[in-house]
Amino acid sequence: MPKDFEAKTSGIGAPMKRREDIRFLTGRGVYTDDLKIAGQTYAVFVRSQVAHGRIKAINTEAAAAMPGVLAIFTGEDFKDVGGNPAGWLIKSRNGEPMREPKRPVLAHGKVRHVGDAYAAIVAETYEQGRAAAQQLADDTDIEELPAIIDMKAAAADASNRVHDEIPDNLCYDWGWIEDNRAKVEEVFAKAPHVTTLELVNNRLVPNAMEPRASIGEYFPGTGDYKLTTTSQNPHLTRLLVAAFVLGIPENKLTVVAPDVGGGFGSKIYHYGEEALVLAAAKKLGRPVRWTAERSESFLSDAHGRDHVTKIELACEKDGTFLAFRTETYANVGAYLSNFATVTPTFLHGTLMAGPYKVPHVYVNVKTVFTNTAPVDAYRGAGRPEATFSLERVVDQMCRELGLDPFEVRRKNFITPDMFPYTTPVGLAYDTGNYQATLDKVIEIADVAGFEARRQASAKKGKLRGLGLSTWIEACGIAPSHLVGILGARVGLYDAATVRVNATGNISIMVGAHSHGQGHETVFAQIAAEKLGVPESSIEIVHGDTSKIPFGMGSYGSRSLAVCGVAMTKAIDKIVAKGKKIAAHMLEASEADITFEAGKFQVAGTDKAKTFGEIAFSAYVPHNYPLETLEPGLEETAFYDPANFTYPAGAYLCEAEVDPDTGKVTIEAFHCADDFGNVMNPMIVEGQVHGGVGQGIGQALLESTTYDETGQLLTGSYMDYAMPRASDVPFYNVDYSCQTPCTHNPLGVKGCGEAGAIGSPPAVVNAVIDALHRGGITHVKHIDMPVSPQRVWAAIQG
Amino acid sequence: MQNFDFVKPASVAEAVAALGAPGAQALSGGQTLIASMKQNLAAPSVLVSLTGIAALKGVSVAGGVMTVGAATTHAEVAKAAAGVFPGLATLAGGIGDPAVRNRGTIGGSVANNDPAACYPSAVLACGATVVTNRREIAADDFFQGMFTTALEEGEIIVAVRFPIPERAAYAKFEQPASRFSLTGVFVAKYGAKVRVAVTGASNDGVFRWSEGEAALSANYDASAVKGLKVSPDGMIADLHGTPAYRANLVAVMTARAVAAS
Amino acid sequence: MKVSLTVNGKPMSGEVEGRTLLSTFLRETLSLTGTHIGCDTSQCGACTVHVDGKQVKSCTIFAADVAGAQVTTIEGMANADGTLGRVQQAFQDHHGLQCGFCTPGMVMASAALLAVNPKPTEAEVRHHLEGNICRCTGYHNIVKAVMAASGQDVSMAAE
Amino acid sequence: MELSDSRHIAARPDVVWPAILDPEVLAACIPGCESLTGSVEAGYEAVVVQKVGPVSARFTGVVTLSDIVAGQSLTITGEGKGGAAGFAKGGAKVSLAPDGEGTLLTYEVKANVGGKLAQLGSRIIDGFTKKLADQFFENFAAKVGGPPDAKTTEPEPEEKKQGWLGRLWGKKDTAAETAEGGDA
Repeated sequence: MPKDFEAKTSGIGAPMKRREDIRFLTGRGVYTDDLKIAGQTYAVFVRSQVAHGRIKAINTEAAAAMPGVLAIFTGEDFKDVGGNPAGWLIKSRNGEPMREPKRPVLAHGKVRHVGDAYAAIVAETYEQGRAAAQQLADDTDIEELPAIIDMKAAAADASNRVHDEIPDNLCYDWGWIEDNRAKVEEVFAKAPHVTTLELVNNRLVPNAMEPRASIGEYFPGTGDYKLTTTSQNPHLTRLLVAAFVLGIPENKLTVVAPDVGGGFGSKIYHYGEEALVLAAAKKLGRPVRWTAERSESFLSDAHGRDHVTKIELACEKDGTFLAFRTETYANVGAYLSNFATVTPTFLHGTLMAGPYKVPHVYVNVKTVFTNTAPVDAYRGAGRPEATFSLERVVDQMCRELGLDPFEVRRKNFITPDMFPYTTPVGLAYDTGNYQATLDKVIEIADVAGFEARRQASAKKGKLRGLGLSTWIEACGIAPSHLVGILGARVGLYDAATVRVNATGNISIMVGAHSHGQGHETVFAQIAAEKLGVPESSIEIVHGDTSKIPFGMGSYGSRSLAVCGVAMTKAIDKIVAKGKKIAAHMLEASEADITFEAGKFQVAGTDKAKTFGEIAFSAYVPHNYPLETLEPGLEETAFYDPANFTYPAGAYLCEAEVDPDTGKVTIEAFHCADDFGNVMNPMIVEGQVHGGVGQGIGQALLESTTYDETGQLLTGSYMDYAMPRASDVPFYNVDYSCQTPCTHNPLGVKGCGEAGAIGSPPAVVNAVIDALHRGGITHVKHIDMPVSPQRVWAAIQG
Repeated sequence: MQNFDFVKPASVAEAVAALGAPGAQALSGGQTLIASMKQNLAAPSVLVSLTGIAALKGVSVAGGVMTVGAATTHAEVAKAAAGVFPGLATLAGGIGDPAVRNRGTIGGSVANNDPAACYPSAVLACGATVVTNRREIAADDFFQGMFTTALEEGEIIVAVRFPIPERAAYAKFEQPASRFSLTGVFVAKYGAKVRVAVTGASNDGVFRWSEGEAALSANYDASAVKGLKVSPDGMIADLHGTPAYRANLVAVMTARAVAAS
Repeated sequence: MKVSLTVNGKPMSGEVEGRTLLSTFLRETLSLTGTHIGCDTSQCGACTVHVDGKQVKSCTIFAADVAGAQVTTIEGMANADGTLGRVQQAFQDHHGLQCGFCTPGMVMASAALLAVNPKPTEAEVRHHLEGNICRCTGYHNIVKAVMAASGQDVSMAAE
Repeated sequence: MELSDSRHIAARPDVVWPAILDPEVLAACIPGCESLTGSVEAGYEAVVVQKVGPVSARFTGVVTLSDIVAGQSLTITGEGKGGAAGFAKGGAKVSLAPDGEGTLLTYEVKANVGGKLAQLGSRIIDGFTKKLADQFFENFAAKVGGPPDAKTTEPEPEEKKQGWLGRLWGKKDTAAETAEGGDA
């Protein structure tokens, strides 16, 4: 951590320890499954064992008669309610809207992936529910249909359909920007050099360590419902379950997301289990709870990535980029999860210029339905896929032309004098300094000493390589007017309420949700500095729709850049009102009141009121301008940013390959990031560590494998390789290159996804580099995960 | 999980009696069995815990032989063997993770004979003797293929007796998810004779690599197996390794075990 | 059947079935919900507790099988005055947790390591945490916290 | 998973062929078969118990014979639901040809599993399938051709057979003898 950060002990920029840690470290966190509610019952879902099948009959009789069984639900019970909607309408190149099949609470008519829930049992105990669920499964007749697994085959086969009404299994065929297609073709036709790579961006299972869980309650006296659930955004869940699925009036439903054990995207979405526990609670008049087993999570959480891409780079012989062109098949799984359609399109295609001043880009994405679990945004969401394609093809081009990968990137960077810079894929980067992060990573990684380290490795029979990735992302999603134009069906602002209590302590209700990010600490740091009060007098409240204003939750590295700014706007309103009160109390003009370090002061005098005095006066308005000002001190602000934010950086991976076994060891990993202003460096570092850890997991370990019949072969930690402590090194993280965001007052950009975006190509580039430096020059590419057997097989040729 | 009667006998005789009940199943650490029961993939009606039987616990060394009680945990073996039989200590200390090593036992592992388990390789490479409540079984006769052993119904492993080798080591290439051995090799040298046992690689479970044994008996050096090719026939094919990959690892891990011994 | 144990220094007992796992007994019967369940194949380690001083996965052990044992859970790791214990404090100081879900298991596993190996190397710490999965931290700060708790200099992992 | 193999049977094809159509022979040869009822024409209903290490599952399902070319070839297909374990499906294309005084039986096996067997057991499924197929045809060869000739491995007498196959092979279904657990 840079020295100037270490020195600060409070307020913005201080590496403050997290206040939430105390409860987590003492076992007093309260996650959904920790709650016990009087009269609670247990829901157990009956899930399809086949990938694709027609439900012929569900005989509930025997299961219903089993001990403890209270109710059985099937798809039939929900056929008249709404489906779980897609949050983003994408149009195909031909102008047609995407195909949008209904996603029911419980599968009806057909099951479409292994794990697709077609019935649910509610029972007095979990074990009774489980026994009855097995009975019901045995008593269900499902005619198995051929599974549709391979994306390209699915799109080419009109006879076999995931959804009977969608003939070619295509959700859409999207071109970005379609008008540029012809021009890009022309550039490619004339280009002095073209490099082509075919890549797989491997499907990942998010694996937040807390499995999903939901508790539904119904209060017949008032007609109110309560859903306690593992959500990253309780308001969005409320909107979806109330307005779209069950038709509950929004004001009769409270959604609470208590302590949530990680999300990484997978807990953004509304899932059928949430609707089921609510509907069941009403029917039974008793609380209904469900907690996923990990095996269920593997089958039913929204997965991530899963792209097959052909990328081409047209360039001059000196490495100057002329154009990028990609053709991608993106797997959406069996149903459209809430943000499944935007992830492979606008979160991916608009980043296909990277940090480069490439004049022409064309992106084509065909999104395909298959008989697999739904796929949606997972940490980075679209941007890791874009970065991987770009950074791999750039490295390959350098190899083909014998150019230096550092210099080629430097040559093609957008330079600081070019901002604001509009890319050929429609984004307007506000600021950045890509050269600076590249220089920084070269410095901190001791690139100069690499050759000596490589030789030391060679003496041990190991091949050492260096892999670079320079990345950019669009964060802080985002301006509602823009996303609206692009097809979003929601706004993407956020909100905060600052409630100053009479005694001066403060509750701040925020729309963002913390499931590991440390909002309770960081938001309090910012508010404390802005208000000149100690952090300890501020409480951050999140995750409960009955308490917080309508916020859009946490994902897309948006908490600080959107909700944090909403909070500062609300604080600004508090200060403005405080000045009015102070002016009255101090008998001065409002314009003469200054506010600094928690004091309202008449400029140029020693006349002042403390923040506490003003707060007290607002609630005990004995000496108060009641004729012009309302009592109380509570303000809400909604903030809708003008643009995305654009964090960027340069990552260097140093990897060692054991040629005898193919095992790759990450010897060092260096990150130089530009996140703009940093609010709590300790937390920023932690976010980067976590992202890089997940990126290394994707690059080396994690494979989600369905067999040709649609069975998930990596359905537990026995076969899905999660990164463990011994798989990763200490990371070297630097964020001293700062170009503050120009359009938000905190100057922040977001850091939650960076690590997962920048790291996979750095790792793969390092492996390929190691092989080539070791004389194994026939290996052009190895698909992720770059597992020992794949590396070994590639070496064998 | 289906319910069952839980019994925890204090003697081998009581355990054998308890195991006579219909649907009875022995539990010796349970780090595999309990996971299977949680998935409803195993549903014994009586579970007989062997970890309360004092006679099955502990490690002793006499006359160049290390005797390990069947209910001795991996962690205890790792500790007890550290000075006298470091190859076995390394193996025991590398099974699963610390929590597994505190519960899992040698008897449970050997009786289960998972084709990717570590222990069977040491038992076979050392030509150890599996001592049961009825008889003594030579390692070469004990392992009979994937999850299959010479144990009869009602027969309980009491101890495993290892003749301590002059030199020995275990080299494991871990399956990246489960951390079982993708291929693990135990090499044991007794005078001029070298035995090499391989786990994790074959569909038939642990096996002796006779070609490697011959080469190492002639020249006990990692280089002796360097050029040897292993046939991929009968090797396990799964997501983490093709038969050819595993065949390659047999030679590589053998060389590493020799180098480490 | 009735099972009696000492949990965090206090005698506790409750009715269990044969199939009652130690984790279920702790969470449901004793309401000690700090012990978490993160998987069903005995690999994630979120449920790690100490039984007679040794770390075990409480989801892979029957309550009846440890009758009479001394059990320590995350709720028993704070100092007598309620302040964070040494390992807990190091996790807070070095940001060794984010969502907090794997944290109880991490703390219990780390404490078990330090009990037998007071000055572990980085490699030893990483090897010891083999059975504890964290999805948030990339392990950097966890390893750093464990080494710091052992009183070692962790400046090499400062950045 | 797919595999193919062949084995010599010490009986002529005209002896082997009726045996393969005989449900009693089939029931005796399918490892772990507890019952098999029905006919060639209507298909058979079968109950089969399988045990792999600590895992055991009872499959109920159907066995059908199809593509019958009398005296030459047929396809045996089995499909069973195994409760919590999931399901298993498999088929074997079997053909017979004269081989000296006996018969050369060639088979091509295809098998799939679903549910927890696939989700949790992928590492051993291929090997296990191969073992089951080998065992079936070994049993068949022994049953029809009598004691095997030198080309096949000596099967142990039933009484001495142990482990999963021993138990499956018509012995009482108890799992009492192994001390489970231990290795990760």
